[in-house]
Amino acid sequence: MNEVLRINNVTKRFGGLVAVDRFDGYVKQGELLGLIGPNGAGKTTLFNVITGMYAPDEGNIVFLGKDISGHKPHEITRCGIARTFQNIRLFSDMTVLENVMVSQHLKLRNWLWFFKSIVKTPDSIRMEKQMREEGLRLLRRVGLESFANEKASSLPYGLQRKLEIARALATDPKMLLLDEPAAGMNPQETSELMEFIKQIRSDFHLTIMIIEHDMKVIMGICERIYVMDYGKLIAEGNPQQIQSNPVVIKAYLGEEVLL
Amino acid sequence: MTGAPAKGGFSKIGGDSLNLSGFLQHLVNAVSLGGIYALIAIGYTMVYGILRLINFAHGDVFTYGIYFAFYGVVLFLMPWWIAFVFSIFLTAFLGAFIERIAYRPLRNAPRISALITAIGVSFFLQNFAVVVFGGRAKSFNPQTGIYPTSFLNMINIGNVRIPILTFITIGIVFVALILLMWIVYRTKIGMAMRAISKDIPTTRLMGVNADRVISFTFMLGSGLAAIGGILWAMKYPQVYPYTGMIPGLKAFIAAVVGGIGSIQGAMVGGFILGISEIMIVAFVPSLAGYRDAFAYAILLFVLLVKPTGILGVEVSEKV
Amino acid sequence: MSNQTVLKIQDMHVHYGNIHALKGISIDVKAGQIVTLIGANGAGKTTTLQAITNLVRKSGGKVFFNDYDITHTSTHQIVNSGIALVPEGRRIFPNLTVYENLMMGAYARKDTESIRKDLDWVLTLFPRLKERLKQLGGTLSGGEQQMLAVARGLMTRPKLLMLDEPSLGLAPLLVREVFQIIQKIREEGVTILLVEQNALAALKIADYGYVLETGKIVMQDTGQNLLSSDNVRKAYLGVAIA
Amino acid sequence: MEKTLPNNLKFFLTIVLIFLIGILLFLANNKASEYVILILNLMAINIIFSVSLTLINGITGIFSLGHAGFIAIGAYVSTLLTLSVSQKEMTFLIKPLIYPLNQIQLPFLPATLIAGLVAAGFGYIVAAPSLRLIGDYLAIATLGLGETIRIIANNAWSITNGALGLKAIPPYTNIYWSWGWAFVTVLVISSLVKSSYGRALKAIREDPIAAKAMGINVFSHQVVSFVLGSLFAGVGGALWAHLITTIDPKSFAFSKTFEILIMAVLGGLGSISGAIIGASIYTVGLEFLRVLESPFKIGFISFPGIPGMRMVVLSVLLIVLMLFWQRGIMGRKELSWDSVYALVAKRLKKRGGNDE
Amino acid sequence: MRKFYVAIATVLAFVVVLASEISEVKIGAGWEMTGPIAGFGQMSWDGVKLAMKLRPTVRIGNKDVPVKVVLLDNKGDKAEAANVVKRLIDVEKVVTILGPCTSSCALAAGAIAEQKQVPMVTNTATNPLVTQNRRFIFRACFIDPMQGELLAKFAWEQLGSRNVAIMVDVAQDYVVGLANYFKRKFAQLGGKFFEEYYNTGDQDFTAQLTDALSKKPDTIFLPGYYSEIALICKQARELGFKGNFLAGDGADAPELIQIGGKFVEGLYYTTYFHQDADLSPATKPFVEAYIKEYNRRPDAFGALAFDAYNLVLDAIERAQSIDPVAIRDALAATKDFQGVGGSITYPEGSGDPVKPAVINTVKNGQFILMTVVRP
Repeated sequence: MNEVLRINNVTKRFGGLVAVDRFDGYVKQGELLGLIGPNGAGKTTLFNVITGMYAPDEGNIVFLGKDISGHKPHEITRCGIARTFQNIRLFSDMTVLENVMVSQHLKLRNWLWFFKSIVKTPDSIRMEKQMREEGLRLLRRVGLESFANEKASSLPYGLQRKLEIARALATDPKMLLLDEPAAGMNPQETSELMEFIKQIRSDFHLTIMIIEHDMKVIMGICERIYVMDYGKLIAEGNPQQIQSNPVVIKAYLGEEVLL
Repeated sequence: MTGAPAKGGFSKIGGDSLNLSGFLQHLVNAVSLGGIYALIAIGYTMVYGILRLINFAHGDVFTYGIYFAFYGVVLFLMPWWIAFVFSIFLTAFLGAFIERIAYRPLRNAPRISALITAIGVSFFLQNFAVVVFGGRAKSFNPQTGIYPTSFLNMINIGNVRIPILTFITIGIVFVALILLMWIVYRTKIGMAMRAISKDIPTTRLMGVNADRVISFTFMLGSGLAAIGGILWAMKYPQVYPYTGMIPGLKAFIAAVVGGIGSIQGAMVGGFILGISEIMIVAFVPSLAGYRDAFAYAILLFVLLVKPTGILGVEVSEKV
Repeated sequence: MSNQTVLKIQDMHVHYGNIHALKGISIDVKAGQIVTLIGANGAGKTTTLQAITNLVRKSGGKVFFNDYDITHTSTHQIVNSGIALVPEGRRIFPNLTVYENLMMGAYARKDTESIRKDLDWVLTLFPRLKERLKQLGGTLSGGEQQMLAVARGLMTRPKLLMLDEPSLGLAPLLVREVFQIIQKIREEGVTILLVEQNALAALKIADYGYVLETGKIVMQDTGQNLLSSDNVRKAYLGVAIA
Repeated sequence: MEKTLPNNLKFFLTIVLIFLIGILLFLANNKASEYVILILNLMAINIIFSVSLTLINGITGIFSLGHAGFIAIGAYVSTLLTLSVSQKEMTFLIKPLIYPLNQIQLPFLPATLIAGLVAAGFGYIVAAPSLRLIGDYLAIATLGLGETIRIIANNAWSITNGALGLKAIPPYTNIYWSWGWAFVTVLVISSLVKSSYGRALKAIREDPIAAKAMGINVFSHQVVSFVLGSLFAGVGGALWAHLITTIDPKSFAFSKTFEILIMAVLGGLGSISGAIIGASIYTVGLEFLRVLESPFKIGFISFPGIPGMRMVVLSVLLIVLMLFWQRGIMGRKELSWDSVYALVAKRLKKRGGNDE
Repeated sequence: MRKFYVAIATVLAFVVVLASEISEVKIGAGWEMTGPIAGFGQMSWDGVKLAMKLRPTVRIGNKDVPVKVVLLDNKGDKAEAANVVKRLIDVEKVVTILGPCTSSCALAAGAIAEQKQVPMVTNTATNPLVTQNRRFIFRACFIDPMQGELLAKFAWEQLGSRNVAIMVDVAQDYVVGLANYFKRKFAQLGGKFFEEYYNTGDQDFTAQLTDALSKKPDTIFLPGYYSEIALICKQARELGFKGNFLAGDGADAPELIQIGGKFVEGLYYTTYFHQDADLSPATKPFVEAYIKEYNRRPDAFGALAFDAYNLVLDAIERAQSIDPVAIRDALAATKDFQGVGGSITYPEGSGDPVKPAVINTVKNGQFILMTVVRP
């Protein structure tokens, strides 16, 4: 399997704090990669560096053979990396369908479309129609179709999480970064989510990287796991290896071992 | 046609006005003006610090401080110093009253609603003053018995003639600022104010009646505005319904330049604005017309270099 | 220690706009006990504590504290009547010194003598804070901030101390310390309502526990019984089983 | 169950509505008094102002307080282009007008277009640095920039005639120009809002960070919104100048921005139909409230006219509105044929229900 | 059937006759009642109110028709001033308009009145442009070229000024104009002068004054309005200026002394009116009536507004009509109208009367008459 993403020695500092400390890693095509570690270990910061929210202070990130470090977030999204957020960031005053359609906006790469959509030329009307249809098709696939015209903020919590994922899928990504997708879900919702993640990976031919505290999710669906602590990569391996890794137990899983 | 407005350009720099006595004259003036700006700016900054609200009505509260002092003497025949103290307290209550009526119900409302309300309150105070006090300027002058004429006596320091009033102004400004710092940094309620500015719910969890502390903050800010207003009116002896607009706007800019939310910042901003305003016009008089634009130029410059103002704290949004 | 109920929550509801966040929960906290409320993120644990202290509006139900109805009492009066909440994420005042943070806790108290005594007490409980009294709260490390938050809560001299996720984001070593201190505080006669994500640690020290799921209490029992319950083990102690 | 009307019916209804408005305006233009025509003109211009501000503030979520500055640019640019050469010589008493401008005289339409484009250009220059700031700081910076434009107008004697302003501006603005432009403004902006770009702008308003992550170039979209808003502000300024026929920098003080903000918020910030309603109510209401300033009677008690009372009542109304109706008349909803139909259907159904 | 037509015709004729009967004369007034120069508007309105009390009707035919004055506030704003005139004419249907008192507003308002062919009489707008090329605009005061020359001559001859600092409020047409007329004459006389600039509403002039004083002027000429004049005088004295202050009619408001206090002592200014000046036979009764009504001394704005009101009523009586154009013609033909501010005669094709000016000074907190200058 070939590499999709390569993280080369990435460092990100905030003032004196080193949030990500010389992180080296890779993601393989079609892989489901877990990223775990204590709060404040730098997992989300690493996501933010990959998606261009922050520029790395050192090192670089290569996605499909292209150095994307320092690129703007929207450029990186256009390259094919989509993400969700730890604290849900939906466009809450817009409808579910609109949320998904916003993600298709990146298809209009040319400012000519701007004038076309004001004048409402036939091809802009066609484009709009196509976006709506694709948005509905996507909602149907993730089971949110019946909520298409509801306001995003009126959805129940679990469905908001799902919509966030659907919205990220609408950008037509090659790789998906999920930041604590199971946070706040009850055990049943969580197991549904696990199925859902596996499902979309095969349906959309995705490579997925996931941050999660719920070990059931991580151990249940991830093929490979990175463990971070204090910004550093401290361990790597499959779920079995990680659970028996003494370094990880000390830094992260520690408490549970007492049982 | 002789003498066009934009004459001379910068050639004036180092002209007649630039000598030591002239400089001192301007400096004293600038410090007293800057001090008044600082007093008003503190009101903006404290309210912003706590409620994240730009209290556009603050400049008008300042105007009412002058009116209260004026009517205290003229209508209620109080001795001037009683009238002034009376005005400071009355203005303080006006500030708290505005908060209670117009801002408290909107504490959880969209920010823009609160801002529009503040603008509405400002409009109301101005127009209410037009109706009740009349649109004509009232004189705030020792001749009409508002305060002792002896304040206007001159002190000669070398070649420089400075009215006693200017020293009184500077003195009162500093006393007020020190008193404020004492309240904010050395008293219990000051501690609660600082706590509230960071986190209202947690402050409530400390058993603090946050509404009362917020009211007190408005009172403090409005009281300082009244002091600033009275000093302003003694300097420029008149009051009309729009008196507070320009100084209010300048003080607001001062608060932002200094870093809105920071009391020291408001002081720094006030003095920077007052001093630069007087000095630039003094040494490059041909730019007098752009006087108000300096304030904005300083504002934009500071915001672009340090988006949260000189002493402002960086608030980075968490992703 | 009597077994009298200190805090009684009856059928409490909370709505956030259209979202029904708490769907009628009832909790009893008995004097001198450690009662814990566990559940997943977003289940409504924090909302429960905020609703008790009236930081969020209840849309139904009643709350009694020592038989007084505090359903509609304002936050600061609730605190002054003897309930302290140490909020999630510490929420210390970063612009105040450690000493001032502690004194904020004693804000509504007038008796300087007993305040001083309590200060001595919490400083012996958290000796690390003693060295940092003059430092600004914002400069403390995460663990120290958590200590400060608990200490500050104690300075209100509570009869009931409510802790919201005190172990969140702390290194395992510190987590253990925090839980030891919680037990120590209980020994001083303070009743404790503990909200925790770390269900394991919480249940171990708790006399009684409630399990909250999407705004509803789904299970309640003594700490020991919950700890050995299969359902709880499966849902909340996942890793240990895997 | 939501009922929607077929698209071609909606299109037909829109055409009919526009036609009806056209006839009404035609009648007003020929029959109504000049005063009524003035109010109608002001209404159209205020609609242009409030809709363009709604695009910037309400749809995109850029809290701009600099609208008056762009209106000023539009007013000055168009006036300098339409004033006759001899009138310019008479007006510029203190310093003569600089070279190319003092030789130019253009018809109204090109002058208006150029005014809009220049305002848009300034909008572009202003947007780039300001948009680096967020929230209140952006508001403050735009307020400062708007005021700076006014102060420059106050001092650039050889371009703007300084504080004396420009007089004897040809009164070109009439019902057709003002309503025509209002129509264009509403059409362009609502067409934009309904497109994918409009969704992107709203997404930016809701959450700029998420919008970035969805592949939207937040900065360039904000700039475009700001520039388009400035363009129409400039056009509106041109219309206003040729309606009032005398402008000076004081006319564009920041109370002008507030006035427009009030219209937009009154109607519901974020709603274009709201902006139209807000502007209409404000314009007519302000004139209507003049009643308060002339002597009037309630029952047996007669009140003397109090100058200034109008503004007191207006400000109280504004505060009360904000306290009890924070989202304005329309909120973020739009008035559409569907919503009108739904309303009518509900009424009919209700009546039908009663009959049974 | 014929009877029916006759009846209808009779009724119609009756209605027409009734309609042509004038039941009320409506005069509009647009003044600066609020805003930064509200003082002027309010003083003017006091003058009109007194005039209405003394002369509530106008005689048309054999009937005394009541006069109604509709006052609207223009807030001292140019756009509002134009708006107010439109409303007065279109909605209130007034036949003539009084006001505004500042040149800036009068220019904007006059443009509308001229276009609508309704006469407008301003009491105190002195800028020549106000009436230039306009048939329907009249004024009750002199114009700035005359005032400027008078001031220049007064400065040169009476005050012995040779180096004058002129403080120009660049936001006011009136001020810029008056300064220019002064400069023209003063230069002719051989005097030296220089200018400093400020804006209406400024409160701190120390910078401009420091610069001005460094050039050692013997007189400071203040063609602006009273608020700023008072502040400038105060700040100039505080900076050690010992020379003369000279001002135009913009200084003529009691606020000048109230605000300026001892600092405006000795200021000279030209204006239209002083109660002690024997300007016309109408002056004395007016002063007495005014003091009785308001318990204070009359001012120039009120006096000339009083004149404007009476001018219009006279014109209506002479025209015996309330048709605006007829009133305009009658106004234009005014000859030797005995106003309280002196006699008014409009020269052929001009709305600018030839009339006397007074020079006043401030002494012991009072406006004291220095001299009356007749044309």
